[in-house]
Amino acid sequence: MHRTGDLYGHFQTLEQQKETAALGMWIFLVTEVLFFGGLFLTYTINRHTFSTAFGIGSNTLDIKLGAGNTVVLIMSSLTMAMAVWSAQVGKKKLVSIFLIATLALGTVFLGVKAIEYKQKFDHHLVPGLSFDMKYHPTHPMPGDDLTELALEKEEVDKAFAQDPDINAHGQLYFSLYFGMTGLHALHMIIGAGLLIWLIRGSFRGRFTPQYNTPVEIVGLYWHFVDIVWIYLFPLLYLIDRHR
Amino acid sequence: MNNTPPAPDNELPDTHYLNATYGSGIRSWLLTTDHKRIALLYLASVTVFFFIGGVLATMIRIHLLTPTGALVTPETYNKLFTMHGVAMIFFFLIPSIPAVLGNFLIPLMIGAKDLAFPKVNLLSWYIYILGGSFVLYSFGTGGLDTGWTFYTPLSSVYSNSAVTPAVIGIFINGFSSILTGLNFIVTIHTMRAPGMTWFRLPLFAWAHYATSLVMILGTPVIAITLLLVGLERIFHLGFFNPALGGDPILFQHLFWFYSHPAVYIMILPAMGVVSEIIPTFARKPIFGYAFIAGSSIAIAVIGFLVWAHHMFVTGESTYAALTFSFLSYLVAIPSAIKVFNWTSTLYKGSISWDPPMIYALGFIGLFVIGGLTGLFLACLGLDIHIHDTYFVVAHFHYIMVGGAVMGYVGGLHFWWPKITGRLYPESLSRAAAVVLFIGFNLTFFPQFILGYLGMPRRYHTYPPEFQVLNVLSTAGASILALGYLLPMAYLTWSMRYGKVAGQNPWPATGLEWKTDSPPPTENFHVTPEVTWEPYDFENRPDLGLAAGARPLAPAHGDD
Amino acid sequence: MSKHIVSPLVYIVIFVSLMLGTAITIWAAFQNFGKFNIVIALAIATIKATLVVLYFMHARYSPKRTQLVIVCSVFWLAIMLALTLADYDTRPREGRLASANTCYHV
Amino acid sequence: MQSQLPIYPEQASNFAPQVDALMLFITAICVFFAAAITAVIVIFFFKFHRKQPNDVGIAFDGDARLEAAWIIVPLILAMAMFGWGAVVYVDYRHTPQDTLDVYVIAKQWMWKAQQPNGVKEINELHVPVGRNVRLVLASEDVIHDFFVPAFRVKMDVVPGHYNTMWFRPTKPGRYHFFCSQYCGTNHALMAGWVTVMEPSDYAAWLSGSSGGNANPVVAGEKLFAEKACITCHVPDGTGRSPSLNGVYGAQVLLADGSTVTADDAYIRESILQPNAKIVARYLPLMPSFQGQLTEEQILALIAYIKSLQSLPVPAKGAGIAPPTGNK
Repeated sequence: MHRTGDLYGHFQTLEQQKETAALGMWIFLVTEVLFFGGLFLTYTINRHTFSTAFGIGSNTLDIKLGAGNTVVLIMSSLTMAMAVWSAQVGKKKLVSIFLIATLALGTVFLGVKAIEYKQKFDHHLVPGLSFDMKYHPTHPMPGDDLTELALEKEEVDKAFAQDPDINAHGQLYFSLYFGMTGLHALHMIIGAGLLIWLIRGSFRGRFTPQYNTPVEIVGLYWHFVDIVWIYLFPLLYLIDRHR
Repeated sequence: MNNTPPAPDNELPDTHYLNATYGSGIRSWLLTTDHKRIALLYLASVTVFFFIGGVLATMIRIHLLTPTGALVTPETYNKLFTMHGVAMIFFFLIPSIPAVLGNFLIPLMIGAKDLAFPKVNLLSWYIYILGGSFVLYSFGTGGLDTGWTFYTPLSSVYSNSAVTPAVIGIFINGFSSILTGLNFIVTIHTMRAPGMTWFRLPLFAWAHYATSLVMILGTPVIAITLLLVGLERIFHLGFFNPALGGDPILFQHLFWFYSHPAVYIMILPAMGVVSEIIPTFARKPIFGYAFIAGSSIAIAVIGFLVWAHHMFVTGESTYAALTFSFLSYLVAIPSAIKVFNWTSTLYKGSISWDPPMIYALGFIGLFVIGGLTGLFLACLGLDIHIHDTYFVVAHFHYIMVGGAVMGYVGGLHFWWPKITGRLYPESLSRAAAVVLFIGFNLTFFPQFILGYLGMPRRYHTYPPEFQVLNVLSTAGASILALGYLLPMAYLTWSMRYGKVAGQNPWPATGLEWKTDSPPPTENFHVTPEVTWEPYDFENRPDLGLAAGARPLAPAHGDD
Repeated sequence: MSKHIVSPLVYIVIFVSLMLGTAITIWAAFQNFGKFNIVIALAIATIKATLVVLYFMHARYSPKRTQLVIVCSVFWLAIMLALTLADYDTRPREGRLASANTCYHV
Repeated sequence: MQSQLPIYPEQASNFAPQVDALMLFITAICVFFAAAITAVIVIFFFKFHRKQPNDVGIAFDGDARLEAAWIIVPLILAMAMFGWGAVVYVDYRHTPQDTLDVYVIAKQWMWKAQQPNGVKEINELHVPVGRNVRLVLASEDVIHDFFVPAFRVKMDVVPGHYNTMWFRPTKPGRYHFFCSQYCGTNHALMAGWVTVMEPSDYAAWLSGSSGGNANPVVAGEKLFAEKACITCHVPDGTGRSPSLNGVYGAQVLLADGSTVTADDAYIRESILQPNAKIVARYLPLMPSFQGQLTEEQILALIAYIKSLQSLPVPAKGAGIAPPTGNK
């Protein structure tokens, strides 16, 4: 395609090009909604059936890390929105700063996620052959809260007495946990890649009040990823905290 | 109006999208962002899959000649019909009209230089190729024997065939479909030429808009569902495996949420093709433009509300079954609207017997049977008996092959002069259309009776009382095969030896006919401006027809 | 797309509301509201998501077309969830081996 | 090969005439429309054939009344089809009370049927003519489907679910049944014969072939003792768990205040997931028997519990809802 300045050859005006790009991103997000929707439906049906196993699984997640990550991600949405604003009002330096902040917060989120995954590995809670919900309560790790662990053991033992397949059903919870958060994290990683591309552009002063479409549509994507997390957090971490 | 002088009648324009120099040789095809070249890339690749699917179908029909099935083992037979279904549905029917004709024509029809996202368009072809490679890898290494429906837990636990690469391939291919749909919707919204209002859009574009809605809203669900099946196989998870607490019925809900609307991905574009051909060869405005356009959207929307009619005998709740049956009947209405409007358009037309018209009328005949037999299957009391029998097989082949493929081949005939700049042998192609129609009916009509008699589908062997009808069906299939091979042969021949077509050989009213054949890379030498209503032959002196047989009447009271 | 530029002040207000919503969600999760726990959690999440869409994503200031796109996505998601759950919820007896009415909390 | 070419299968159940009438009704409407449209197209095709190469057709406006007509008329016909179909369907789903229950278990690639008295058959099913027969369908592996064309009945056999179907054979004879949900390699071989017999023949057949087959009620009673069910489920209602006398088919009051009918699926669930539904005033003490019982053993237990149906219900210690309660 020929390109004149910021305008690609098959468009008539910059305005048309901008509208097109934004509409394209919105429609892409619609497909994302349905994509995650299939997972949410699977989650709903299974949680409905196996609420005990899902409750126990949920309680093994670290609520502090989850809540902290929620705050981090919402903050990154704020900085992303501010980056768009900076581009719109022509503060080129601020654009770079806010984009870098967004990237940093996104990286923190992924780092925390990695720590949580590592924990699940150590606790034998990753679906697979070594999956065992009874493992962690009987094998305390350094730094574990032992009263909390005793409570978990009691809960697991009780559930196991009633449902010998609790490991299979708990595995369903963790399959969905890893599936949903993993897919979300994949979206974050793609988003981080897009941010790096934007940051390079912003260093070159590419984004102006006239031309800031890339910042805006990557912003849309980033906010969407935030929304997914807004649902994932209560659905995965807060199923049964009021025991 | 087009400002360039038309090329002389007996030669192609000097430069067009096929010979334009942007790069050299194969690179100029593999790295092209020109929607017309991408359409041809798709044409070549879907033809490969059509050929694979066709060979498999032939083997199935030969095998079923005798009750005991002499040709292949049960395992092989199961692989044959599974691979036939996967190749035909996911890699031929779904991309066929949208990705080939839609890709080529939508920018031309709305007066744009290209689709909104040309690079995304190329990307979607590469995704298709990648997905297709996975599926071919699966075919080549152990095959696939789950049925194209991938019902769990058969697919996720019990099947020993190469299910994992196949579901990954279909998962990947889903994104090709999504990106194509996205591109079309955005293009139709933002790239229309001056004067091209929504109600001046060709019905082909309306149909593709509706198709794209289904693509972007349904495809993500099948993608995630098959991804879960793949994960289930690889990591032994239990989403849909009852032994591990999962629910196979949930899989069916998710699967049909896409796969029922997917039928509309196949048939809506074919309806769009027919809506173009009928007015062109009856030389008059289409009857009830707004109703045809609206019914496309209605089909796309209501089509999403009917999926569980595939599950009437799974133990679905009675209330859900009643709801889904009721909604299934509603989706019949927009299809009826289209058929009645097409038929009315013929009234007092000036009907030519050009090949595309034969295909289009054949489409109506087959689609009517396919659509009406849908009423049998939507009927709760009747579906219990005919569900999963050859009645269903016949029904969906009438829709998908009689409808979608007939539309696709008809569309190819209609726009072939635009795509290649050349005409094909007329009488031969007219004969091919008739052969196709007869062969098709012979192949699939007996299967309705087989189904009502109780022959279940996917049987490698059957009780002897079903043999007569199976033999008839196989005999028809050999005629049908001829009906497909003929066009393949003469269309290929015409690319080099066909008569030069000129800008507008039929003539037709659409914008795509107001540029060179084949069109230049940028589609139009000057951005066109639309000042006429769709399918209006009377106020178009540029078409060189006998104008104004009677005082001009507004073509559409409703726009 | 929109010529409208949202002021940073609005962003800050939204951010604070989102933080507040998160806090309420966590608080509510530790209270026993019976079957309303999930309802409350989803209601707050939906409010938060709506705020993000309307302000961070500028949907409030976007053309009607964009708003229609958003409504469509929610509508289709609702179709998928509602019609599937309608089947599950109206089965006379859910044939599955377990059911939602566990007495786990008794 | 048959000498003549039939177009519908034999009518051998109560549903067959209903379904065939429905088929005829819809076929008549569809043939009418298909023929009419085809005829009109063919007539127009020849009548309005282009005379001169540059002729133009005569344009005319769309007609809202015409459009309305061909929306409303098909809609009415479609609703008639829907309504009639729904009536037949409700009949399919509404199992009568007085059924002869046969358990059918599907596995790759065979059918096992078990008569009420324990006679087992493989890929065969014997039923008496004129009796309402209910099949309880269970699968051991993948989804199968039990289909008898002559009866016009079909139901999926889904692992993890119990599906039931019913019919009343009306004509003695031997009829094909098929597996009609694709289930793997030998799907097409998973077929057999239903034999419909005169009631006296059926009775003779049952007694003649019962040798060697354990009666499921007896087997269930034995299991009930072996698995120590009886230590809690004391018949006189003094145990830690409710008495099971008369529970089958009755309304059970649950801890959450709701009631549930004690049918096969409920009993199955109570064995495998005891705490899914706790009977009012009882504690969730029962261990799960998931993985410890085969499908056949579960069916035997259900048969045994069913045999307790007629025994006196103790005044205290049963889970049955009071008869005054909401049904």
